[in-house]
Amino acid sequence: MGFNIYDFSGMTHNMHLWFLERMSPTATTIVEWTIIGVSYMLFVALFGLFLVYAERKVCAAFQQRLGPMRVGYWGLLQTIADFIKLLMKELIMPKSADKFLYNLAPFIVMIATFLAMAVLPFAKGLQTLDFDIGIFYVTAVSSVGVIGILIAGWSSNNKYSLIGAMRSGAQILSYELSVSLSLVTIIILAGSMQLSVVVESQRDAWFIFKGHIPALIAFVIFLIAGTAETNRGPFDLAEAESELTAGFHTEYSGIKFAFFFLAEYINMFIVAAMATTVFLGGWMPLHFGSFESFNVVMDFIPPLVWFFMKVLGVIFLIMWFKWTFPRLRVDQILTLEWKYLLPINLINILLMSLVVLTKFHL
Amino acid sequence: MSETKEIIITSDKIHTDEYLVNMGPQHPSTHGVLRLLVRLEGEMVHNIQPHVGYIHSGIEKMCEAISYPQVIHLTDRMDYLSAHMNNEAVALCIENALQVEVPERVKYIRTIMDELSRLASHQLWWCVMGMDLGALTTFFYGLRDREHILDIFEETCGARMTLNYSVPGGVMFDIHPNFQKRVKEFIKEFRKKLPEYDQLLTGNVIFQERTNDIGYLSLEDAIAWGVTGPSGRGSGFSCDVRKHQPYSAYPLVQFEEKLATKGDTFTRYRLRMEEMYESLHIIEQLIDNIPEGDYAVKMKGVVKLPEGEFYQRVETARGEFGVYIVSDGKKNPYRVKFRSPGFSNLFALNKMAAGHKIADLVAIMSTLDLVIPDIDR
Amino acid sequence: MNALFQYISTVFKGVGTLLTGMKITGKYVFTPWNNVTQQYPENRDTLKMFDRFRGEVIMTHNENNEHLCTGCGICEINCPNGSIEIISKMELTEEGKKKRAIDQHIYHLGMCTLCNLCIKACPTGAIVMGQNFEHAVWDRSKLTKVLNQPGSKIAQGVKE
Amino acid sequence: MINEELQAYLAGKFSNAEVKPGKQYLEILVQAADLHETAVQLKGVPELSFDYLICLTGVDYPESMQIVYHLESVKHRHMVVLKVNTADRVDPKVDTVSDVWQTAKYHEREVYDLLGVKFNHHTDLRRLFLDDDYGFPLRKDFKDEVRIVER
Repeated sequence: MGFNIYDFSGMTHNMHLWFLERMSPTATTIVEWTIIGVSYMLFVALFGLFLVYAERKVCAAFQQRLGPMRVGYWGLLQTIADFIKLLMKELIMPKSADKFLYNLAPFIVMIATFLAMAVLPFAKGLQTLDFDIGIFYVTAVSSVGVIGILIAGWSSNNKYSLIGAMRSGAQILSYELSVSLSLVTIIILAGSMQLSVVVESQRDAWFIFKGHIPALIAFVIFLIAGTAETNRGPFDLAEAESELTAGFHTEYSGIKFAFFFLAEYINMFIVAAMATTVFLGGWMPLHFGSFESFNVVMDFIPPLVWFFMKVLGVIFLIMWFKWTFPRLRVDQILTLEWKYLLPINLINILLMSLVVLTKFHL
Repeated sequence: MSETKEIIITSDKIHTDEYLVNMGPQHPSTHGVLRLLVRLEGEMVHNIQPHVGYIHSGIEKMCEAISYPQVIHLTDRMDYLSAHMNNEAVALCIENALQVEVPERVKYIRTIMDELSRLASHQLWWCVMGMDLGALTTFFYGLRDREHILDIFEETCGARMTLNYSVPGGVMFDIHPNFQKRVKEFIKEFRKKLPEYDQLLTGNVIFQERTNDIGYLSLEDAIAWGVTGPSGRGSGFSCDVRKHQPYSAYPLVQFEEKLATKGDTFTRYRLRMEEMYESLHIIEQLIDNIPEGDYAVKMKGVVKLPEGEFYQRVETARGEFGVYIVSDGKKNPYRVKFRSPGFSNLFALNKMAAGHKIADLVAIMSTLDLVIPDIDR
Repeated sequence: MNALFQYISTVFKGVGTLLTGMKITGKYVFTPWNNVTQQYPENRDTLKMFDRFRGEVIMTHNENNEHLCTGCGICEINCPNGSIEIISKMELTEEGKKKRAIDQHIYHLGMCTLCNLCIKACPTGAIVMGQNFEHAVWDRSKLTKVLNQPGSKIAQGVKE
Repeated sequence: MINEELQAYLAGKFSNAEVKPGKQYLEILVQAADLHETAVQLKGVPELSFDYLICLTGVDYPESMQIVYHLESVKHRHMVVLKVNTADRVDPKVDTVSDVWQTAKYHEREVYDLLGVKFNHHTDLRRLFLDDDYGFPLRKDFKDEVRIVER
């Protein structure tokens, strides 16, 4: 099996052949599914833990603090300790909760997260599903999570939870529109919804540079709407700690709470990954037209590193939003969407179409 | 869920039943053990009924059993953020009753301490206000700067919050030799930090949207409900005791009573911010001119007030604080009543927040700057 | 047209204020050496409280195990919470006269509000405020302390 | 109006009341029956316009309960202390002034809670801080063996 950090397609192909040589095609498929499933689960668990740690450290840095320092070197094991604590915690259920839905909700949220992860291209050839309609698929499944949140809020029989869930429903349904429209802007430019094609067509320049101002505007809108869709500050109305104590997950404890918590962070990763893939060239290295020597140096950095560097950059930006801005009110959140983001988005699409029609882009 | 079950659809609008939510006694934005029984329709607040008394500690009853100098240390525990103003109110009341004239130095020290407490209190209010609106970083910036004031307190008074610094006839200790230097350093640094506060929160478009045009309190209502302090002055109620019945060194300094007429949440916020500048200005006038002299007059071992009733008003960070002492000539007070600003301010909340959303209720409540032990006593 | 212009300027102004806020937080996140956190148990050796810090009431003893307390009980009267109890005894002085002296100066730290009134009232300066602030104990009874050390006696020349 | 003028004016206005200068502020002692009318006049008459009720409290004297109102006029900046003695000490009753000054509503609830003074016509006279079966702690004859330690 040839291992190439610049192109994983050869490796995965060889692996497939290796399995086929030794077992029936059905068994091969099952084994491959298992490997993929386990690696996704591992990735979600580990990257989720890392993101929680990163959030706490970044937040501490914003607030001139040090953050967790006690468990492990510089608090590196803090989130693992937290996770163990959450695992061992008693699962409390309100007496009059709707038991089936109450238990179902965390899984729906988690499943939605996994579904969206399936199409993300981590590097060349390192992509589970490469649909023709990849972008469309992501926007479709990422809003499944809201069903989980609504169920959680309704079934826990708590007024705070219900208010939080309703807020979250209104918010995510609205912002879904902006996310899709800002992606449409780029689809016009790319001419395809297949994520691998979108990434490939940014080989010479990322779309954010290629598409001039319309792409930049679309990027900003995508960031705002994406933050809103992950229920993070300043759009964390569904949790709104100072108003609704904890919003939709008020009544959840232990591992069920951890599911919501983890899903929030992985959703943030998905938004950042989508922003990276669509606007920032995915795993493509940074290239500047004619600086050949610079481009060669950039090419030397593996795509996986590029991808995660960009993703973490975007995540840092999203964290920066959260730790700077006050929370919006529920009517203002809808005002922002319907009166500002949506019209700007529509005009932006028009602009982008003009750019593409006149072949003004690079 | 039973309260929300019934939905009546009429021809012109969907009407849902009201439901009750208990905000508190353990709720992040009530800052202590205050319970608000909120009547909601969806997100809209229809009625708020405050339930207090969860930490009623009977300070007024305790005061009847202890001597006058001992009363002062209990006032620390009421409004712990303006502890020095509370101490001073009792000390002034006793001095008035005994016709004791305190040295000039004491007046200066007390006034500087008052304003430092006010600054510390407003800093904490600012950071908590940001936190209530969801901007958690403000909380740490405010506390970071407040730490310097608390250090100054600790160096001179020996405690950070429960100062117990004013005693009848003066102050407990003379100021620390470093006091003036440290206060001046603090002012210099804080003058740089205050504009940052404005950039981070005041100017922020989300913050403006969240606070502008909500929680109106008219002048008439402010007076009728006895809403004092910056909350009352935001409605145009000129209620600064420092101006109207000056005490300590306030007659000697130049300062403005900040007044505004709009009476909404942002106005109250802005007034508190301006008051911080004003406090810095007052301290700057006094800090270099503290006269030499005694830090306390010699009082008798057992302080006995003449028979009668005495009332002293001071301006704390939250509004007008009053001490009403009834003396029967013995060494213990016959009756002590503390008029706390938070108590009156809290009950105007229904007037201000009814008809707004839950998020607004939180914002309005944090501009009232409630301290629960101050309400419950 | 005017409305459109206003709309655009609102958007730009709004984004401008948001960027100003991000500039402030950004300034601090990229200067981590200005952090204000103190790591408490680690910095125990360098942590010094202010001289006047009121941590607990202690009685000073000199090298001969002598203190200045006459057992007059003024601190007990001045304490608002009843956290001081004076148990005195009668001692024979060298001249053969009976004299009141301190047997046990009992101090209930759990009831003390650290208001400094006892120290202010003490006529001989026998008790002072200590700077220790780590008062946590496993058993409440450990908070009741006897301030005069066993076998200690009053220093020469201290009068009531 | 300065204090002497105000005293003369008040004495003329409220013939049934006893107006005298106290240690700090002017004091008016009214009959319990006249209280509400006096309150309305104090707030309503333009020369007085005592519109700001600073403090409302009660004192338990051996013969009667006394309710004390500290009033200030925002317009004229003069202060007066209004006092009223209840007829009965054990079961005291006074008219409410919460319709004159709204803030009195809760101050009266506090006085009712701690001293047991009942305010007639009060719309919502419930205990504010304490349990319903707790006594009235600020009364001088209040005893609580468990919570209060006598020294």
